[in-house]
Amino acid sequence: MSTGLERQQIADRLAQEFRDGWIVNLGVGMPTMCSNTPIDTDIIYHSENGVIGSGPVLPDGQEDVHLVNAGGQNVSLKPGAAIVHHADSFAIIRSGRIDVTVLGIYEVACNGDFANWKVAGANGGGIGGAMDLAACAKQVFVILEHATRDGKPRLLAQCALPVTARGVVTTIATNLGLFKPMGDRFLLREIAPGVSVDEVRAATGAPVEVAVDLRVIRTL
Amino acid sequence: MSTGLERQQIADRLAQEFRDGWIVNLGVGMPTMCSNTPIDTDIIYHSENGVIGSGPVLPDGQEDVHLVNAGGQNVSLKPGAAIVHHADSFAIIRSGRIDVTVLGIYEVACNGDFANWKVAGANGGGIGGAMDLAACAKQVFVILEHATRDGKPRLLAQCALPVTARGVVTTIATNLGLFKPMGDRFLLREIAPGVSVDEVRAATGAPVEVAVDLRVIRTL
Amino acid sequence: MARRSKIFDSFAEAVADIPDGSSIAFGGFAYPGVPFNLIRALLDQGAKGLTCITNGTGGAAADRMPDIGMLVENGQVAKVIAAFTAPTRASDRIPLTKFVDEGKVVAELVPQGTLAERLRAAGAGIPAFFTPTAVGTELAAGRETRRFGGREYLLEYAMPVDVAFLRAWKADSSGNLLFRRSQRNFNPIMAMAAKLVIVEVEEDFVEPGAIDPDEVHTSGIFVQRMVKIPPPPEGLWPGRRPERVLKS
Amino acid sequence: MARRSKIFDSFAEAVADIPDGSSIAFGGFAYPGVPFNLIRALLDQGAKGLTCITNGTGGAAADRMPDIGMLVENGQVAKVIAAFTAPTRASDRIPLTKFVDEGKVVAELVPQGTLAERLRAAGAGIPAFFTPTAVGTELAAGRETRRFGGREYLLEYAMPVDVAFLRAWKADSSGNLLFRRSQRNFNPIMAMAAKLVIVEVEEDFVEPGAIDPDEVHTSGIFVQRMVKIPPPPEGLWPGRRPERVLKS
Repeated sequence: MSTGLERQQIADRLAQEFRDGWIVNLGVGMPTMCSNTPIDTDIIYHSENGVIGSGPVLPDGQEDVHLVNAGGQNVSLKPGAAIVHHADSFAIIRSGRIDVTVLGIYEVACNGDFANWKVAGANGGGIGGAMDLAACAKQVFVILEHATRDGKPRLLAQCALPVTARGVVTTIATNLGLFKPMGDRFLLREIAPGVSVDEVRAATGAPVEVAVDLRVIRTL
Repeated sequence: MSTGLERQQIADRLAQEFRDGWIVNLGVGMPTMCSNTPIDTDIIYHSENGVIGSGPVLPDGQEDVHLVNAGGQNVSLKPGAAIVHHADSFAIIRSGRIDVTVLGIYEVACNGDFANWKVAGANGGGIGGAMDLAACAKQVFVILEHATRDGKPRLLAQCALPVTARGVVTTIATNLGLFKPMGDRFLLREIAPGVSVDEVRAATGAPVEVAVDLRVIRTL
Repeated sequence: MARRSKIFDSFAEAVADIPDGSSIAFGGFAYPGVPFNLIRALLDQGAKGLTCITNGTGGAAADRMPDIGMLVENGQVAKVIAAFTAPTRASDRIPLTKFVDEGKVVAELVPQGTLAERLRAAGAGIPAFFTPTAVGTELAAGRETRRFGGREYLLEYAMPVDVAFLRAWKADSSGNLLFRRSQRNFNPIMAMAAKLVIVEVEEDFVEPGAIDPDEVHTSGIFVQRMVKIPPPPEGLWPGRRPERVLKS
Repeated sequence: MARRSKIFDSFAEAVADIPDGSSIAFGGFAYPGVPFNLIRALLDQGAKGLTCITNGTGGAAADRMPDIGMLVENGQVAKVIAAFTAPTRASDRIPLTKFVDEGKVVAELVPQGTLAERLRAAGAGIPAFFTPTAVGTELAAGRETRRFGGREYLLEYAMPVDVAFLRAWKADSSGNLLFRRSQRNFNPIMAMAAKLVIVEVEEDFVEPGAIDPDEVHTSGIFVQRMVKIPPPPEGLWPGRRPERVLKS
């Protein structure tokens, strides 16, 4: 369907941005795929339901039925894990202790705004912990398909949908490349193999600046 | 020195006001003597440092060196006790779950104000948990010697010292009797054995109304 | 004098006197810690005009356990306060949507951390607080904000509730609770926020003193009623292997 | 990549780089949970112009362990924020009094519950909140109050700190902490409020995984430095029977 990277490859590229010792919160969906990436950094995964230090998702038959991550998957715990209640879990989030949150989103603007909780025309929405994470994490990474199913751009000059937080996104990973919001444009830091800069520009709803040291994403 | 009840007898009388199932917080000093009173009610003692369900003070040589009450005494725990941290301990206090707090104080006024944290001319004071308890407990009982060492009344028309909280005191126990603040006067509910109403009036700095069913305090 | 036992024989008995118009907080995140048995009892009990406080209302999954969505479908709910009032995937459908669209149920959408903190504030005697969450969004439109240290914050209010329904792992007869792993989630703070706390408990009750005071997650002073969950099929056990829940 | 160990060999090393002007929160209520060894190390280290956040400053008792009052006497303290800034008995004397009277140290008196909540707020990303405590008293004079539900509340601000000194019972090498009995007190919330958390630990360190995740009181994500307390007389052990502390 889409050109460029597969979903797991997008997550792989983003996971390589994680630095040793970081506390990382992964949202539901594509973000959790970042935990599948083999990286040699020592990451502490936090999930909004109060799990500090979760490990891989367990296979069927080996689940701990009392333990899920933010996406409801039966995860494991790494040695040194700790459990807290919901108010303490969001105390960790709001006090700025999450080094990065990775969120799956609907759209992102070059001013760093993004939207992921309410679709057009909906009566209500699904915020979950995204607004707290977006407002308070040290960095907000977003991961998404570059275009909607009917080919409309999701990297925009301004968000059309109600925003989750303003001006917070620091890194964007899509099937076409790795981007940074620069205010009035997106900076294309890395490009997916087999994709041209023109293709990226055509698929993006705001100006795209190409990094002087533009590299091709190395897939794992 | 003083007429009327001994200190333990004042505490004994107050402890008989406790009702079955109450959560009771005892302040430092005379209030803790309430826990020595043999009563057949099932009380849960809370202390501000996060101990829910403490039992009697342990004798020398049997102390648990990790466990003290608000007065720094080495207490025991009753079965069903639980420990919380300081923020949760005061969450219990501020949310109105303490049925009664018993506080040792400097002076009390017939409007229910009382003072127990700052002496005249002092630069600073010792509030501890008293302001939280006074503002938030369902009832505030105070226990004190009826007069100062140089014979001045401590039950007053208005507090002279900086108050701890306003209009909160419901019951007052002194060596001369059991009182209730009534706004512009104190109601004398019970009187200490061997003390006359005239003596009470002479020692009190506000009008004293005598209860129609005035009783003599029965000492244990 | 012995006080009345906190241990009730049935879920029906434990929820019998919940009046119409009550506000009820439901513990749980995904399925751990969700009081399925109490929800089922409340469906049978039939109280109406309820305000339900919950992370989500459920009903998107195929294998459906008793959930808030069923209370909605049963005509028992006037208002829902939740972090999810519509599905996140456009392709999902949840029962709540139809009732909100038809104006039969009011839905208040609250960010999850704000929901947790509002419950915690209610249980901590804090009537209001400021949070950075939701500033600059539609949820903050027209509401009071204030700057502290150069950053803008939104004023939020405590959310006291009449009743909390919890699910715990172990309990002693005085009401001290242990939650296992992510079962803890909202349960302890909902216990703090509620006037009446009713708990379904997975393991057999133990005597007071059997749980180390240092390990208690929710003190018995917050808990009024508890019911032991019977084995399946009579009792509701989430996940695939309740036998492991019982033994772990 | 292995990160630097959180376990330090000495108290001196653990406090060596604390700069002049730091704000430091000291755990403890009465003697349980007081970081006596870290306080002694800070007396030796000599940092000046400190702001000390503590329940009380000590110094009233005859058998004196290292306390905040000694830091005051040592000329290291600019400000004290505490629930006790003067003795409650007129007959007691505390070292702080003289320095406050002479204008050498500023003392901010805060009700104990407000102190706890301000620390908790700092650790929870809440810049300010309302509390009923101290309304109508000298401490509220001239300050912002507001009515909610017919009652008056006082606005209070978060109290973030640079450093927290804690004393814990047990710890694993990743920094997960257990406190025993009333040793817990302010320690967990000071850990949340601080940028740098230094802990003196009574028992030998255990491996990550040796403490049940459900029983952890303070997660290792809050803890940067830990030192094992040596046996007496080298290490400071409060109370009469440290041998029971080690065994219990």
